[in-house]
Amino acid sequence: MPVVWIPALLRDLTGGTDQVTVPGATVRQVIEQIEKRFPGMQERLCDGDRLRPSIVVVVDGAVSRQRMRQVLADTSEVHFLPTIGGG
Amino acid sequence: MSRRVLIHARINEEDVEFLCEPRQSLLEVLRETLGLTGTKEGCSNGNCGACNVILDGVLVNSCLVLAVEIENKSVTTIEGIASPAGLHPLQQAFLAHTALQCGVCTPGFIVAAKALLDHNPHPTEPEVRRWLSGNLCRCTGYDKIVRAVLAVAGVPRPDISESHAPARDQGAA
Amino acid sequence: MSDKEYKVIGTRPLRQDGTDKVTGRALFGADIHLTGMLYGAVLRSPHAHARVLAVDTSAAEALPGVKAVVTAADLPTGVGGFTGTGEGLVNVRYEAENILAHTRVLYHGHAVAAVAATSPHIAEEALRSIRVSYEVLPPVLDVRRAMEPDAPVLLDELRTDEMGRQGDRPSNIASHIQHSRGDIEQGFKEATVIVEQEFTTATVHQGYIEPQTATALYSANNQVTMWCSTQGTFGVRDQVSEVLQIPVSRIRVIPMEIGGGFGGKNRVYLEPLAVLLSRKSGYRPVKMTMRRTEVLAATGPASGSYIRVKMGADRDGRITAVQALLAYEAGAFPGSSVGSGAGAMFAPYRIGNLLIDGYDVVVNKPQAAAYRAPGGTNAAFASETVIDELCEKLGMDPLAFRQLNGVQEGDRRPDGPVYGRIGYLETVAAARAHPHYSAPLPSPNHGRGVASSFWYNYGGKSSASASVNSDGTISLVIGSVDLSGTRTTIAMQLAETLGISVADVRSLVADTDSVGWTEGTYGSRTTFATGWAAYKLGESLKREFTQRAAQLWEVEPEKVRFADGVFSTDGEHLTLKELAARLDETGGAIMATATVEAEGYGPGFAVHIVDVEVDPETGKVQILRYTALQDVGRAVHPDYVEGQIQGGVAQGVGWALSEGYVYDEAGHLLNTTFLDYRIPTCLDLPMIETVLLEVPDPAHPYGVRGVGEAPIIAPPAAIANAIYRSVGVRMTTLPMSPPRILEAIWAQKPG
Amino acid sequence: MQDFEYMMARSLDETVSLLAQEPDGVQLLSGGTDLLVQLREGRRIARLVVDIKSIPELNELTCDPVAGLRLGAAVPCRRICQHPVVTAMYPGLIDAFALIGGVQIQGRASVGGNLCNASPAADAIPALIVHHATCCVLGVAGQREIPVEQFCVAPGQTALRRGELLVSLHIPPPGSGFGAHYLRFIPRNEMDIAVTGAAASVMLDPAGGAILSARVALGAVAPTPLFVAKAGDYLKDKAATKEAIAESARIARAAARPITDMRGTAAQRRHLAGVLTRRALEKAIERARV
Repeated sequence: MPVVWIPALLRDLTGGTDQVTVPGATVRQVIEQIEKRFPGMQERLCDGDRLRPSIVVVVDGAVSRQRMRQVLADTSEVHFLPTIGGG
Repeated sequence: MSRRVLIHARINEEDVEFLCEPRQSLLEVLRETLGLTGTKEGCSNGNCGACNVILDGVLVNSCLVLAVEIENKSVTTIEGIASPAGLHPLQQAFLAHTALQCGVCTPGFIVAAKALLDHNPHPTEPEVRRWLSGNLCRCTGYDKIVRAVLAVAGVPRPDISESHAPARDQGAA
Repeated sequence: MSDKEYKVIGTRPLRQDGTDKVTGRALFGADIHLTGMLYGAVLRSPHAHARVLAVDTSAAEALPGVKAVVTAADLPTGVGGFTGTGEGLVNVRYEAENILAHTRVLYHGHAVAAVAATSPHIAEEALRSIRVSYEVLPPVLDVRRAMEPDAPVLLDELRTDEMGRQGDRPSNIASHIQHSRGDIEQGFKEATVIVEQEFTTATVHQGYIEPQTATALYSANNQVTMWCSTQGTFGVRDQVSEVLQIPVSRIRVIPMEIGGGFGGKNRVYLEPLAVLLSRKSGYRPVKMTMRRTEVLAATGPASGSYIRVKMGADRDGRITAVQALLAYEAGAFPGSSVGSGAGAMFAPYRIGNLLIDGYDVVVNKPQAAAYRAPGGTNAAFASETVIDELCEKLGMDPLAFRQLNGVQEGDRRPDGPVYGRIGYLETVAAARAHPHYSAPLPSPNHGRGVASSFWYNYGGKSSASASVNSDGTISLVIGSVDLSGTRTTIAMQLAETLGISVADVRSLVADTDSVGWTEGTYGSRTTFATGWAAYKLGESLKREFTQRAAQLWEVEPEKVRFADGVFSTDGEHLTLKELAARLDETGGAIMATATVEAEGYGPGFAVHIVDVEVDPETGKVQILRYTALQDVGRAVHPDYVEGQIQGGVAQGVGWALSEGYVYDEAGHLLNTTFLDYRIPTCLDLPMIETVLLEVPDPAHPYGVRGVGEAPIIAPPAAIANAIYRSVGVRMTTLPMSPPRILEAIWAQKPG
Repeated sequence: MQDFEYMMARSLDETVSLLAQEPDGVQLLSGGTDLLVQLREGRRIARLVVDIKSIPELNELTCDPVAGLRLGAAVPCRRICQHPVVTAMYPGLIDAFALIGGVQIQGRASVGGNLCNASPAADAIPALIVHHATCCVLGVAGQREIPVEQFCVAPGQTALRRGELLVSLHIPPPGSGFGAHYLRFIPRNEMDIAVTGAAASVMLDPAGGAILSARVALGAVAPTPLFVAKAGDYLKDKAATKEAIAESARIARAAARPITDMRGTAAQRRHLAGVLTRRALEKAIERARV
């Protein structure tokens, strides 16, 4: 099952837990699963059914362009990070 | 608005006549009236050298010359550097040494370098740096520009590791 | 380190746009001249912070030669949402407010109105006749002051965002981000040496030599055409579309040559104004070009910052814990580079226990924009200086420390993700072995410093198309504007794929109607991503050629082989050129299109070594020798890679020693010329030696990595470390100007 | 750019009578490297710009060991710096003239303009002061001479009366035993205004090598270029020792009345006044000895 790293500022919702292993074939499914376990998480990460514009999702080391629709492998590692620009 | 003035000048070896307002800079007239847009505007303050032209043999910032001042004078712009036979050696060297990136400062550098070589055909690296210090480039760090000019001056491409110390401004503390 | 052998990649062909650029023929943004063209100019706020009570433009409108005047009232209301640029996302409402102040001006130079007239001089006179009444408010310029609860508030509606949680009261802190791992308290307990230091860095500017310029024609049939100097034509189209509420289908952006960008030419400033003025003036083309003063006062500076770093290591020199706080100026509206700064800080090191807090803070300065490795230089100045002090206390060689703690494949970045194949340790080893590192220093006033760079790099969306000419040459159409020779590096990748000479590939940078959507030239992405698109074009052209050869030879396509630009089957062979000449016998022209969303980009690492001489009597620093070693993946065109590194180093040197915005108490920007905003001249720099280490990115067909951004990151820290070894003072403020160095020397030995 | 008329003046009389009729709103143009920037920024207002660089007297450049140097007000720096006799006789002046901008500025900027612009940081003025230069000015009332140290009265203001213009500068011959040097401090190595400048000249006794007389002048540490008579007088009849030079430098430092602005701090400028004076004196003495 994918491993999701909980952003530091969301660990207030997980009682300090910084990683969770949840089932899910896409980022969206994973977020729904975390929401079940830690209510409020979805609202913090998402704006409606989309990831907040200020957040990027990094899957297995690469910033995902599919965002919520990003397909996950069973071994995937998921990070939610602030948006980063380049010059 | 002040009366426009009719000016006669020689630009890039051709006789040119144009009307201008006294307040118009040579830079503005070259670019907006005469269509010689190779001369670039970087600061209009004499601080960047992008607008360099050669006026009666003297390197100047065309932003600090009034167009009315060139009556009966001769001006060489970047468009006048190459000959019908082909590119000027400096232009070839800038290409061969990739001495440009965005290219907007390049005309100024080539015109300035030509003025240098016209009066000192074999400058040293410190002389080249001193002479070009009125031209700003933000892309290259100047390294390849200086090498290109030295190459045309017949100075062998300095081995980088033997060429650290930059030229000092003689008067600087 | 490079295994594969290439025919084109790694060579140094002349750039395709070179001749036009050395003869003055290349047309840059401001070089356009259209029939009936008007000249636009912008009225800017004399105050750093004020309410706009009234704007009276009647006198300006009455002036002979003035054809149009616009204010915020001419902008569509109720715009919102976000649009992308190289700086991540742009908040459209704030961008509109930045383009023309609505009810509040938030920095000295904030646009308030714009005019179009028959000459630039008349336009300038018209500005002087516009009457604006302001209610002046107290400004806040210091990032730490702006964070205090009782600081003047810039944006009443702004609430601090903490990963989706909104603050409950107005604040200048737009957002708080955090990276946390392990247990820093435990980590600091395990440390035998701890260094803690505070740093401040000045607001700086990208300093491109070509001022912002834009020309627009709003036609009577409601079609908009723009001629722009921009890093991204599609970015301009999208931003103008959002801000002016004009469908993208009615906007065509034509790229002119661009005179430098470095991140500062992704946002639009003049473009929407030129469109509004063109429409209002009766559909006449309007050209707008900023004066240098406007460029410095009103276009994207890079965030000034306050940074605090605490770092601990055990007696062997292993890092046990790091803690950092980064507060970055966003300028007038949210969106500083603190996110990338906080993520890049410490990225070259393996760290088990860390806590990094970042704050995005609005202040009364121009809205911060991206600048080459946005946020990375500020952060590295702090972290790489602290590491140097740590090494000193440990009595450890700074490069040995980096070899011990440096990251490699499988290690984690501070912000969490795991590294793939990277070349940091190779770079450190090369630096340690470089003759520069062991060369003697002739004088006690000479000092040598080192520092490391990390940058993420980027891939993203690129499109391209190619058509085959009957002489076997290829016309390549791309959407990536060329700031440094990318027409050539992209053509080289197509030529490599097809096994032909790069001289047979001609690149054209096309307008937004002539090529597929392509992200801007930013994030060190163009040679990587658009080059990848060129590779895909080559592959599909090869397939098509194979079909045609099969037809000619009346064999199955599977029987046709391709190698080194020659198609062959039993007993038959044709070069690509020969085959191209016979296209009309086999079904006519060949074209290919490709679009990529390039992922798998790898980060770049660099180590810089610098020797300085400090005059202890004047505090002046002279750079004597500079060597930059960088993992560049595969150097497609080594000259360009060297040039990117040399240019980045020069910008880093300016940031380190002489550049920085100077404001007075009232928030007026004082140094708005190249005379007083001091970028390095060629007398301020030595030759800059580059060492290119090729650790190919396995994900890219040609192993390409971005190279443009990493080089600006290390210089301020490397120079600070060299200054310390020269005169014994630790500089913690940028720029490290002569008066600051003098004061540090005086403080160190009183009298 | 503000609107103005332009005319090319052919003679001094023409210019003087023009200035006499309506001095207000008339700006004299020579090299234009300061004037055009100031007009563009609205720091000076012009109704009429009078181009004086073609007036013969303003282009005079004569130099010989007996009469010394006569320098027309419109002579561009570059012409002076390339003049073999001037460079040989007055290296201390060339130090300064060669620093007035980069090559592109040198070709246009005149020493007269540098003087009339009356910037506290002007490079030429301290050097001219230690060379005993006098200004020859002309007005309807006729001609008069002003010692260069009295020419600047405030930032941007000169001792020129309404309707007067600077015609030329006269610098006496150096004579044997004379040496001078000007240097400045700038953050970069070019393209900067002096944060502080210092000029020094000495006349050494050809026999013993004692200092017969000395002059010290500073730039950018007061509202005008500063002639520090005391610093030079202190050295009179003293041997050119480290200590004597250090004391003279201390006097110069004490005389500085600098301000803090975007180009430098008061503390930095005061400190530099001492350092640069010492360095200027050392070089001047070195030159005097050869």
